[in-house]
Amino acid sequence: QTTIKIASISPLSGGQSNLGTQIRNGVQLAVNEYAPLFKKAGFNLQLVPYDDQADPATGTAAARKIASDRAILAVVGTLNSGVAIPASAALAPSNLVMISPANTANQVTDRGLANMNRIVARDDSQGPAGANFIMNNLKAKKVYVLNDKTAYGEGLAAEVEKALKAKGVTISGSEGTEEKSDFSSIVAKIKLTRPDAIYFGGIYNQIGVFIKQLRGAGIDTPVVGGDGLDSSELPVIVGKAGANNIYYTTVAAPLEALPAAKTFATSFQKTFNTPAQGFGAFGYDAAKVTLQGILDAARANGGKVPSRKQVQDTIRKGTYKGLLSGEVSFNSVGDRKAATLYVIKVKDGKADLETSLPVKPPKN
Amino acid sequence: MIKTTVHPGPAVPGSTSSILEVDGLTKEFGGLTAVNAVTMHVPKRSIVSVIGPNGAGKTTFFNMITGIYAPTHGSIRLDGRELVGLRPDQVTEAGIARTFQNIRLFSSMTSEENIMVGRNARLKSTFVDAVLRTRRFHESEHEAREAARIMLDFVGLSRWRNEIATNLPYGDQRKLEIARALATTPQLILLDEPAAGMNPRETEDLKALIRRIRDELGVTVCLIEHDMRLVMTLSEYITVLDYGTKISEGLPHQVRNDPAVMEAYLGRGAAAGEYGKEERANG
Amino acid sequence: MELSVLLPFIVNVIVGGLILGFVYAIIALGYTMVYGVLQLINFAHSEVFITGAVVGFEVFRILQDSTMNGYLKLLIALIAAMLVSGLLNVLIERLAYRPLRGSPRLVPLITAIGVSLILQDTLRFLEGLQGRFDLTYTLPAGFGDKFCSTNSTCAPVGDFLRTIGVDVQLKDVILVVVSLVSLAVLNYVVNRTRLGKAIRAVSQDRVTAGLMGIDSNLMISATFLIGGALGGVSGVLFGLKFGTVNAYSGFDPGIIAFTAAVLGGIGSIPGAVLGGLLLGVIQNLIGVMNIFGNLLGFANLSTIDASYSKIGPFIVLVLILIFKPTGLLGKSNVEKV
Amino acid sequence: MVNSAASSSAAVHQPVAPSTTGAAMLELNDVHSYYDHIHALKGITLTAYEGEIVALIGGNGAGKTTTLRTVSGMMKPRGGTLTYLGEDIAGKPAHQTMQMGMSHVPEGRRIFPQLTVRENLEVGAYTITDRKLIEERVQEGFAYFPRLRERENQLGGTMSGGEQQMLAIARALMVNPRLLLLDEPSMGLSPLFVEAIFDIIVKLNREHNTTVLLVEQNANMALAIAHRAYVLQTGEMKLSGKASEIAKDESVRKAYLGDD
Amino acid sequence: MTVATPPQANPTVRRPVVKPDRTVWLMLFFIVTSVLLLVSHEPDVLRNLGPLGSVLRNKVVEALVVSLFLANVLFAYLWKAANWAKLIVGVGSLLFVLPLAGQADTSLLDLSIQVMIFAALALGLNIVVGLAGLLDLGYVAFFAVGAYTWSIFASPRFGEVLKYYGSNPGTTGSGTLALGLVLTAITAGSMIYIRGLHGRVAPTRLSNLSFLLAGFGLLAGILLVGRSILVLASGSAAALANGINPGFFWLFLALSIMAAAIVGVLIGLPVLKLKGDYLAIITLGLGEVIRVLANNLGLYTAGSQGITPIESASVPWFNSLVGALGFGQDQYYLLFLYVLVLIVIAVILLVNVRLDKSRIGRAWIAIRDDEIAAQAMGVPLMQTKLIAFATGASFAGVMGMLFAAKQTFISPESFNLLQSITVLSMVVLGGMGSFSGVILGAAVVTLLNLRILPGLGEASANVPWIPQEVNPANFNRFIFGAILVAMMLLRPEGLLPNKRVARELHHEDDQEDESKDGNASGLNQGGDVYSAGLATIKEDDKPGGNR
Ligand SMILES: Nc1ncnc2c1ncn2[C@@H]1O[C@H](COP(=O)(O)OP(=O)(O)OP(=O)(O)O)[C@@H](O)[C@H]1O
Ligand SMILES: Nc1ncnc2c1ncn2[C@@H]1O[C@H](COP(=O)(O)OP(=O)(O)OP(=O)(O)O)[C@@H](O)[C@H]1O
Ligand SMILES: CC(C)C[C@H](N)C(=O)O
Ligand SMILES: [Mg+2]
Ligand SMILES: [Mg+2]
Repeated sequence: QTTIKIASISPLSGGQSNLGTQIRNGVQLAVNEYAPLFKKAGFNLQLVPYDDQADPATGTAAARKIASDRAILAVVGTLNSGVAIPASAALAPSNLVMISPANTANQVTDRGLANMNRIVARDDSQGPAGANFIMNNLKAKKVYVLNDKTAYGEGLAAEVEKALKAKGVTISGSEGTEEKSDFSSIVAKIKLTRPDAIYFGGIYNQIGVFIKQLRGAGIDTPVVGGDGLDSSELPVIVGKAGANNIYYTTVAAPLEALPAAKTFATSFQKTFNTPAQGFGAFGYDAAKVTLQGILDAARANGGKVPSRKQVQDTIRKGTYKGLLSGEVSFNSVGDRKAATLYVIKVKDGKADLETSLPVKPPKN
Repeated sequence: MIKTTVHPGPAVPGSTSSILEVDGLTKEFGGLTAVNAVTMHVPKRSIVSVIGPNGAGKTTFFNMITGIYAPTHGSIRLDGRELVGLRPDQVTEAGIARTFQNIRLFSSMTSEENIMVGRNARLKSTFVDAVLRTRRFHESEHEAREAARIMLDFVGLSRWRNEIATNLPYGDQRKLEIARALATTPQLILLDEPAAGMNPRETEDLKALIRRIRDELGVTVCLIEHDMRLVMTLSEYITVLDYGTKISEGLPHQVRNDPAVMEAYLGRGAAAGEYGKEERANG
Repeated sequence: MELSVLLPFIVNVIVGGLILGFVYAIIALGYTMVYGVLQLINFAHSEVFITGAVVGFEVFRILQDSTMNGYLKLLIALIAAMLVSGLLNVLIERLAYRPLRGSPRLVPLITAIGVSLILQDTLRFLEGLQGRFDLTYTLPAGFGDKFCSTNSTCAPVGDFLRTIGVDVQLKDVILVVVSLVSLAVLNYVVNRTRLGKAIRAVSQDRVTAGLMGIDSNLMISATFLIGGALGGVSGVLFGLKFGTVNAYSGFDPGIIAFTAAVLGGIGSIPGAVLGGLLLGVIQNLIGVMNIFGNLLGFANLSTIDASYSKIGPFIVLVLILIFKPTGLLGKSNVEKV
Repeated sequence: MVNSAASSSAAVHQPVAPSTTGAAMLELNDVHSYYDHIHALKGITLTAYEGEIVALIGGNGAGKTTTLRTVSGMMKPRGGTLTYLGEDIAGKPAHQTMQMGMSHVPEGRRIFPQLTVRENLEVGAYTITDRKLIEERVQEGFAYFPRLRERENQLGGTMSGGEQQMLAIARALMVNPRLLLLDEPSMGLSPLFVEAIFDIIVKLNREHNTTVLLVEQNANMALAIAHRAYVLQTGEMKLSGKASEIAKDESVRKAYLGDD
Repeated sequence: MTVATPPQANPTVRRPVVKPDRTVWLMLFFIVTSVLLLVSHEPDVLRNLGPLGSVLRNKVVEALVVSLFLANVLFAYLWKAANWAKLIVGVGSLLFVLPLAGQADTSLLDLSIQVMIFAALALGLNIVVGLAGLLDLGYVAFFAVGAYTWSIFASPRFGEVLKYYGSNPGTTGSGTLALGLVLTAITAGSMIYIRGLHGRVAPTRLSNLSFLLAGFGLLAGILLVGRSILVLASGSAAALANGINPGFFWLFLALSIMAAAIVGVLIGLPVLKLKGDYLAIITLGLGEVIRVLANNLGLYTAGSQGITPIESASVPWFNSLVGALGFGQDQYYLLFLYVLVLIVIAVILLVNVRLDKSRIGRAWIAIRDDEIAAQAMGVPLMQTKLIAFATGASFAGVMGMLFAAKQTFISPESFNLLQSITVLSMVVLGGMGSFSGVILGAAVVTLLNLRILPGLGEASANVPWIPQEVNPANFNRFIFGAILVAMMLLRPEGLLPNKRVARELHHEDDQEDESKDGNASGLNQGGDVYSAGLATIKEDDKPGGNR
């Protein structure tokens, strides 16, 4: 029995470890699920998780290390686009495929690397989707745009702002903040400028605190965000009372909507003793794509261990169905060909599907 | 501020050129005037003393001369050059070196290294020289080491050369401080209570050392001391401060017999002769 | 823009800054106390105070369904947090700092960083075991409400604040009151009592304090206990105010709070408070600089947005320290030359 | 070696000869102390009886300061026995020995620089809880050194060298010690105050029966007021005896008193 | 009655410790670890080794092998051995075995570069903290400056910048250039003149003011010149779409050093007057300021998006050489950087050693021990501190540039406070003030973070009885923190302590446990490794002279 390994790169310690652990756990779940299949094919399947601490340099070092372990055939990662970009570059020379469960920044695939793929939407489709929703559904004329000053949040917010401006919507404010606790000055500014809607590119644990303080100051303006808000923790942080009028775009349908997701959520909870969140589901999906790709490549290789190049090419070409987020196939640069963006509405602390719209990457 | 100049003019009769001329020097700390319009001229190659009761402002006076405190008023000239406004290191470069009332040696350095730092200001080598190890660098290093050797010899501490400075016995630390100060090749050296913590026998040695500093090195010496035996036998001229003001100055016997000084400083029986020695032991 | 809109805006920004400032102030005191006695930047303090926040969270969670008076719950949370944080701080000192007495000061500084990292992961692990990561305070009913907004029996103060449009919530008032009380108590202890004088003596010269009959280890432990207890208080207040904490959320406010302590003059209690308040207000003012830029038509000012509020404190610190090298109220070290 | 414990002929300043028949207050027997690897005390044996002034003299680095530090518990001896009031105090930390009625004026004064003059004195009275008594003692200190009263609220660190010395002495007297350890109390003091200090020592000794262990470079004066004296040299006890006899000793005069 | 002769204290005799000759051991160790390293990175060989192979494959074992191999260099330095042996081991391991192993496992090259980058940072910070006693918690700022200096020019960013200036020329033109040049010349000239004047006569308020004014003028002049050059060059924006010619790499090696040194001086000027922890917190803040600026000046730095791809120099003969040696094309640039970094760190080490034993090195230690005494001995405080700051900064600057070239991507996240703290921990862990110590500290911490901890996580990931929640991979911070604490408790003086600091450690203001071990080490006051956080002199008694 030959051992085949896949690796995950995500922040397992440090401030973003909550999300990073979700990814790792999602991948682990998929690996557990696929291990029997691999066994049948004559392989011993293992996961090696790496911690990038959300730091590009650490991530790159991990990637180089992964590249040197020839038993590793594919990588699932990362959480942060800022890490994905250099890490995928470090993996590229050894044709080691990387499937991202979370990175939405345009640059991730815009560089045209053969090994970099993602199952999430790009910011330049997520941004306009958010913008369209703000204009068409919320009918906002004046929007306040915020971001968290990370590669992801700022990139997404910039896309939203671009799309809004193009349609003649007034941007009453646009700024970034790394603050995680005190938003009183921003809330005051919002109170002063009275926008019709607020867009915040960032992650739920920051935005949640912001919304809580916003609602506490008596402002009920709708808040819109991207996939960073896709977490069951969001309403908990905001608090039942204020968890209204929040919308976000995401590529995964709400877990409750899918029967498969229900099973996933229960087994996730059972295995790891924490509830599954959006990124857990993405990690799971990305790993499934990866593992299915490896199996396919092995089959094509006559049941022998495929080369990394074979895995890389197979995955780029393949089509994967029945995932939590629907069907996955990649275009020439590794963007998901057709994804559905769901707009989720949080009302009274409950996330419900508001609308859904199909999105396509710029290239095909 | 009223300038009360008590005895202006050349200090020691006969000597004309002063190396240090302090005029109307004043220092205020908040409401306290620690030094009050003090004027003092130090003749070249002399040994002079500043004495006075505790808290009279002697150390503060030294601190102003060496640039550690900025004077509130007054001027300080070394060989005609104004020093007020210069940083301490510039004052040292100009030619004044000092020791401290509370010994301040570099605690992680050996005796030799301490002295080499003292030599620093006179060395010519630069950063670039050090990196490139030019000839100038080697010359400088040699000069510094040589200076350390000579100075250690001069004060008689050669055996402590490689010992950490702060491990030396107290009295030797004082001597090391003097050696370090001398390594800057000063024109004038200020000694703040050099004999403190020394027994009479060691004080005698110190006295000889101070004389040699003047005679062999040609350095003018100005010292603060409470040991009257030392002061009276060593100094050629004495300035007395009390509450920041100069209350007397002159030759040792003049000062010793000045009633103001006796009242403020020396206390009863001081005028009788040598201070403090026999009167008690023989009792 | 009309004054009637602008005025409450400015007032809110400043009031928000002041409230934030009280949080900083009381965190800063934890740093200042320890700094004063060991000349150590206790990097672990940010975790000590987050531990307080965690304890507070757990108390509120356990008492969630009890019908107990909300203020009583708060009191229990405060006391529990003070105890746990205080003892934790003492423990840290015993295990990680005391064996290093006499080492160069950077050595305990590095252990402090090490302890800080250890505590971060430990807290995360402990909460992770229960499936939690971000801890969200569920406050007793009424705590988070706007200052007498629903109740018709409003205090005149509440009416007044409401008419001028100031967003002060009950919890903000509680925060300020608790901070003030802790500050007063601390100030009294340090400056007026025998214990305080002994602590100050130990902080200046441990050997000589021993010669006065003072057990310096005991005093250092006492200092860590007090500092930790203050950390506990600040943790609960932090959770109360911002609602959510996690194992890592102490780091940033910790740094700002230490900056506040430095700004006020390390070792000075009123200084820490002044520094905290000042930094809180400045942070908020810088956060709204772009609004003023827009209003006044200064394009350059408009680019200074909220992302700069994080570094505002440091720039202010540089400016102030250039003119007052020992902080606003710091006593200079008077070393006799 | 002269090792007479009895003291019959008194120096000028000591009208009453202390009883040496009583128990020794402080006893050092073959005490060894080290700084790291520096062997600073090489077997010191010394006794102080209640009500005695004992002078320790010796050159620079002889180990006088080290002896006092060892007694007060600032450092722990590595060998020998150390008894105070019949109790073994070797290795007891300073704060405990101080609570047993000792007081130590350390070398280098060691004023608390950031405490005011008054606070320095109050901290000196840490072991006393009676506020009235503390205030009394503070006033007593002010009476000894009027300069301190003038500067009651000045920070200790800004005082002049001599002023700090006065403060250090006044601080040590706050507890009215049974055993007073004085390390060069006259250092940095002007002649007037040197006399004052010696007067105070004698007065304490006479009126409060305070035992004094006195280290002085000003050996003439120290020997003049002491009952007995020990001569230290490079960590060893070279000589001991009645102060007046030591003062007359030729070799001592030559080595320490500066007679040529 | 024995007569006392004047005491003759003897300096403590230091018996020279006779080290056994370990040439044989060294060579043996070298051969064994080299073989282990090479074997453990050859999967084909491993497969044939059976159980031994699987042991070697274990990630923890692998990390240990790498560490042991790197220890070669350490032993070559520490042990007494024949010089030829030391040379063989040093050169052999760094120039032959390691690259050879890197051929099979590129991550080894990456790791070694990272180790050396951190070693250089640690050496730089060591000057600032260890020698001059200035606690700098924002050291990574200089690293960032070096990184960005190269990245902006050697990436598509440069084209963007030019494009921007091309479309927003404002009133800038060649006239502006002339004006800027004249302003620069005049102000620089007057600054030099005033400085010269200050050497001779005491500075007055007026002269200080004019110096400051000239300084601002100079800044404005430089800005004008820079701006006009950018505008004038904007025509070639398209041609420079991928950044400048990589041939400029060598020029920028010097420029990054200068840029970092200048920033060091600029940051140092206002803050170096402060003492101890005041300085610490301000440098911490200024480090953050630089990071936030990088995050906000999107035009130049691409903000949070980061700059990519960043060019690296390409040296054809080197490439063909290593190509001939069998290295893969993708390994060329890493190998090139490896050799370059090796050379740079050798130079840095040399500079360090030379400075330490020089006038300036003594001045640094003197101000660390006692600022006032140092000043009274003629050491100019500000200047000496600024040199320390600038020297330390320049090391970080050059390594920042090489880091950027290695990563091909940089973003502000890489320059956060934690990095500064990590470098500081390397310095303290290794032994403040000791060059070999801080290099060892850097190696240990980097190996820990990049090899050993991940290795632990990996090795335990598939061990059935270790649940995922307690997988060491989740506890990187915890373990790192615990190791920091443990090492500090066990060896507070550092792994390879500087003799000077070790000596001092025993004369610290340690007022504590000496009563326990019979050792009054704490009785000397002062001499802390960095100056106390308290100003020495009351503000209203500023030292004479103006700085
Ligand atoms: N920084 C300061 N702030 C306030 N007062 C000060 C300061 N420095 C010195 N003084 C006061 O100024 C006076 C003069 O002090 P100075 O140290 O010059 O005295 P001195 O003559 O050297 O005395 P001594 O012989 O005791 O050393 C003293 O009363 C002292 O308390
Ligand atoms: N803190 C210390 N560290 C290391 N060695 C010390 C220390 N203090 C004193 N010594 C050494 O111990 C020996 C005894 O010193 P001690 O200070 O007891 O002498 P002393 O008799 O008080 O001298 P002095 O008259 O100079 O005060 C000397 O050799 C001295 O160098
Ligand atoms: C939501 C984030 C955690 C991840 C984000 N989509 C990124 O690309 O970085
Ligand atoms: Mg004085
Ligand atoms: Mg002594």
